[in-house]
Amino acid sequence: MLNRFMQSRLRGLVVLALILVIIPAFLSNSFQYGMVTQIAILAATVVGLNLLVGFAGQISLGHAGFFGLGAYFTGIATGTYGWPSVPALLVGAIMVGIIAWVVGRPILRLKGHYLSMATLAVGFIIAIILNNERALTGGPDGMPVPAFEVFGWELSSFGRYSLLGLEIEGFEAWYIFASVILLVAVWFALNLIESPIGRALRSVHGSEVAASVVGVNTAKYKSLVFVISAIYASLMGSLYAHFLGFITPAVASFEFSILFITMVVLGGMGSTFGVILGAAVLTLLPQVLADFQELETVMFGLILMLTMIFMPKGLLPTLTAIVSKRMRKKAGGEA
Amino acid sequence: MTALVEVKGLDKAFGGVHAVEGVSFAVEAGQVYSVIGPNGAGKTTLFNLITGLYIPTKGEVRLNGESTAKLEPNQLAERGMCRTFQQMQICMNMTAIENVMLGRHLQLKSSLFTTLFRLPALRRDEKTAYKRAADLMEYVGCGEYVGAEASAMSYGALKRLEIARALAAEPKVILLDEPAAGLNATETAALEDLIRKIADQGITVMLVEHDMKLVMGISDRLLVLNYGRVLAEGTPEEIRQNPDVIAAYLGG
Amino acid sequence: MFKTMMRRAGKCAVVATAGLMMMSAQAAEPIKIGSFLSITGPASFLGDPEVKTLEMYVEKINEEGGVLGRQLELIHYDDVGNASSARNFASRLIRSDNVDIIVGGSTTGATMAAVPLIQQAEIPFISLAGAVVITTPVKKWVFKTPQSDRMAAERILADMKDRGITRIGLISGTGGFGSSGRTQTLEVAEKMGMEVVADVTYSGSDTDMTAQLTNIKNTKGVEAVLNFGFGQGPAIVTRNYDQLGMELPFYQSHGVASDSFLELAGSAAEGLRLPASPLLVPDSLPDDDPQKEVVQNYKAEYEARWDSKVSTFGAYAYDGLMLAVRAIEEAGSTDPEAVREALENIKGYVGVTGEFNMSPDDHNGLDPESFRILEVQNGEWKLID
Amino acid sequence: MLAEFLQYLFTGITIGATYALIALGFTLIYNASHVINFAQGEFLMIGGMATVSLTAMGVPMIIAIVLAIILAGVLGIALQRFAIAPAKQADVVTLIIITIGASIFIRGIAQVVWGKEYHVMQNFSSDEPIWVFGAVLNSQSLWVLGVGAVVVVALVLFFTKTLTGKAILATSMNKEAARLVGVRTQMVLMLAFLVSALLGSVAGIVVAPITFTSYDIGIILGLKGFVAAAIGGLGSGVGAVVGGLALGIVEAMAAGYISSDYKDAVAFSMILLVLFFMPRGLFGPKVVERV
Repeated sequence: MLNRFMQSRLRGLVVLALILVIIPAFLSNSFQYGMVTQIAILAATVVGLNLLVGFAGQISLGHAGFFGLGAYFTGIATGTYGWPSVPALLVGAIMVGIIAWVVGRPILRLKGHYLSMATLAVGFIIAIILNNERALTGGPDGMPVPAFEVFGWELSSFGRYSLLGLEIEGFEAWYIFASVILLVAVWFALNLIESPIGRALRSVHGSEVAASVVGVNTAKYKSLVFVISAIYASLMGSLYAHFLGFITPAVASFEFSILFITMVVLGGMGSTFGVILGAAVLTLLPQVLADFQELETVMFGLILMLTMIFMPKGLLPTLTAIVSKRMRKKAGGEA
Repeated sequence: MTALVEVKGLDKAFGGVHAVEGVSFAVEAGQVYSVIGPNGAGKTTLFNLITGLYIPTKGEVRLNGESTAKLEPNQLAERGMCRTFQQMQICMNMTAIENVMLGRHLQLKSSLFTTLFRLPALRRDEKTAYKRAADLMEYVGCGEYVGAEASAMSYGALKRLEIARALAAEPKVILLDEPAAGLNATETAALEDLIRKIADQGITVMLVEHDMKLVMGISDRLLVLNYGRVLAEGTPEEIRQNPDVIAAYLGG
Repeated sequence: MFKTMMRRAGKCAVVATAGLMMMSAQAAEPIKIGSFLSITGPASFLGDPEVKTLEMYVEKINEEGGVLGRQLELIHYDDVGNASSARNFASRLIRSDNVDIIVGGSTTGATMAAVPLIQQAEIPFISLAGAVVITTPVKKWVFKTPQSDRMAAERILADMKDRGITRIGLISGTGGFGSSGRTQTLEVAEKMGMEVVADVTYSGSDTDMTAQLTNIKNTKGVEAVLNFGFGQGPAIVTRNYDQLGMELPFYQSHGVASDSFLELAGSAAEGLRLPASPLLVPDSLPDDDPQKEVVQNYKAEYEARWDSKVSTFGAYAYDGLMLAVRAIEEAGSTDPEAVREALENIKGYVGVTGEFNMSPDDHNGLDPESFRILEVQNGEWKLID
Repeated sequence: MLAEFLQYLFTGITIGATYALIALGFTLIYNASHVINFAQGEFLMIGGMATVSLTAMGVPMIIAIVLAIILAGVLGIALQRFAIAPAKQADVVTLIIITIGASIFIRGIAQVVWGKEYHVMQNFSSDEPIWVFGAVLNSQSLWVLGVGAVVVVALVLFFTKTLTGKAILATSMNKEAARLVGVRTQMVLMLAFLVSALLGSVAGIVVAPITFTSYDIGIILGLKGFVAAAIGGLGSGVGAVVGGLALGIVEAMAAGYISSDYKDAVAFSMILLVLFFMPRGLFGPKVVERV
């Protein structure tokens, strides 16, 4: 039984890897590569956020704050102070982790909408600081971020590289890089969920009292998952900054926080692969709706509303439920 | 020898209303100790105080001689106290067996690093925990749900699952809050056997229960609460003959 | 059904272009002009007139036979004022739509986010955003039509100096425009030996700036107040200024240079000054002013077509489009390098915003004098200088 | 000194009264359905925009206002009927996302119908400001405060004196019990959305002469309303009013005395501080968790 469970766990990861391998067959230019690369980065972010929201049941309406801090730390460290990318990324993540821990301790005592409110406030404060500290962040007009580099080797969307004897374009290299990052992010998340720590996290969502009476230090685990998801956000924010090459305080904005939480809820709370779908849908939707011109906003709102009304559990869980129901019916019919 | 659980002058007021007032008693290790009383007598409040979910207004609880005043519920669990709830607390977002494995939380020490990379040590521990949880589910009598989601289980089975979860924590003392509520006669009989089995293992059992037959049958000692105060305390025999209890139960 | 209708409405502009193409029976490929603008969102008052201007003049040029005998095709996207979207749409224009030139970027953030991509792709780009960083230092492929905020600051402070004012109270928006304008004002003030004695800000969504203005009011020695910002904020500032009974000379930036500002601010705007393109006062221009005709025509055409007031921002798009057309005509092809060369060497193009004289060191091509100082008198703009 | 302080206070109270009205809308819906309605700000926008566009079409101001309020009310009922009711089984966060979707949708429609420009609405009475101890008060501020007070009194009467009001209260306390005693809870929910929409639109109309109005004014004001409701304690009417006023005053004081750059940050820090000491806001119901 356990073995079968483990297999199904890894099966998802394999399917995701296959999809990531197949996707380039449908891409014809660097714009499309750019879009899927961003989807991968944002998906990895919400995989982290989902640990907090979907599994531990703690709502954050301020997660873009951590994403933005990561992005700006990288931008400032590599751009202004000439740090190499990897140390910047890691130091940024550690700093954000510490900040998340410090603010997380008091606010995670709050429940439900009050927690939403507090996270929203934290996100807002971060965004306001990034917007106002012009000397450091370039203010509302944003700042450029150098290309990602490791040991003097630069990963730029515009470069050309040879990988295992194959000539590849920079945007393809970024896609591969982001895909690997996403797979690692998912693998970590899956490992975390199916573990004693993961059970403790989920029990905080399921029943906080039950968790505490069997010895789970719920406060500690809430802090832990808050910090982990903030670190996910920070790391991905750093990569996002490197990939885009230019960031504005919008990456830390309330709108972006809402976008993240919407990705989680739309894709399916508590479904690691669901939230990836959510990230993909919400990143592509504006591109698809661009043809509707001024009706774009109306369409976006309508789609969001209708999806959530008719699929309250999110896209992937609802779809899998339908498919498995069909399959059961079929199997039943044959038997 | 000090008592395993010792309650001294416990008092809990909610906005001026005393739910529990001046309650003192002691539970020796290995006993089956029951708390009875009419609805609203403060039984569940008493359990919530003992397990650290409520902070007492006055008085204290000692576990193995140590004051629990500053301890959180999870720290009490570390010291061997575990419980079930009148209004069941099952994690419906998990499978049945994961709920029981959750009870193994304190026995499973794994670092974040081991977890993220799912190192062999963790896999080994998980396998053992899984087996132990499956055994426990068998033990409490809901073995058929090992592969099921918690949300797919019947009410009676969930009550047993909660006991299995508490047992998984390997407690010294287990507090059961109305385990028989909502069960039919056969299920209650099975529950009685289960409680006996648990007690026979040397685990101290504290019980809040309405089913007098059950309580009188298995308890070593009883505490009777009425309007938050102790009405009587003693062996089943003593309680049965206590005039105050008779008055409260029959005359009330 | 509903969906198809939506799509139809959305594609309207494209279909119109296609129809015109067929009528003129052009066999040649159209020249693709790409644009990403903040059509909705907080900067929509920039993107909205800009897209309207682009649409109507692309149509007009096509009716008149197009450019180099080819029709123009406008492909535009709405970046909602978000820099990341701007970058993505710029990428889409370059890589998917294969446009020949880009005229767009309503805000500085959107422009700057797209710049690395554009520089790399080597596509001529005419930005419609104001900040001085866009063309200073000069970037090979990047041009812009609005005067920089630095010029605005210089023009305003010079006018103050003429009136003998040296100590100013500054109130600016925290958005990109106000924030950059604030920095420029502080720098220019120092250079001109003036002093900013009060320096307060408000955020774009604020609904009352009385507190900030009270702060300025109570600062000793303030001789004039300057508000750098755009959107509805400056209109609220103007009204609050009036309510507080502040009598000091009051300046706004070119960020509010439109008739709709007068509508919002009402009588409170009386007496305030700002630098603007002559678009707001076409008829007060002397007849020998070369801009007079261009400005009058643009205003008349825009207002007839859209039934709404012209704004300075639409004019940026007008000049951007016309510069692009002129460069393509001079280059004789849409070869990017040739068009870029031609753009860089445009001299004496008289636009709505001013007279453009591009050079390899100046990808804006305007001088501060292209800003006229206007004053609100009796609810109307009056040309002062 | 005093003049300065009074000036900040007036500013704060005026905007705070608006926040309070929006917060009351949040509270009403929250009480009846435990939904945080992120589309609350759109009612405000509808109120202002509809009034402005109707007056522009030549409809007399007073009729325009009534029509605008009716429009918002219809929208409130539609929101409950078509977006909230069908999703009653959904998770809290899901409901939040639904209301966010609804707000984007409404805003999108408003943008298509009314355009993107800001619009002015005339002051209800004179444009002449009023001077009090050297501080100036916009005459419209008195309208905001007055209407706010009338609305609060009306709400209090509604909930304590009318059967419908009592039914809403009963439903908020215990839905099942209310149903048992014959309250049509579905009806009550619709009513809560209706009243909340009316409140929002009234706020949008009285404040429009001060703030101007446009299709997207609801975003930030709605958010501030939510913040105010949370400070006061979700579900508490007194809390909503106090929270709104407190938020407005803190913003104005921070802008005046501390830093206009960081005035919003100061306000948000205040929220964190309040929640740190009072996890259920200033007047939130003290709930003992039942286990």
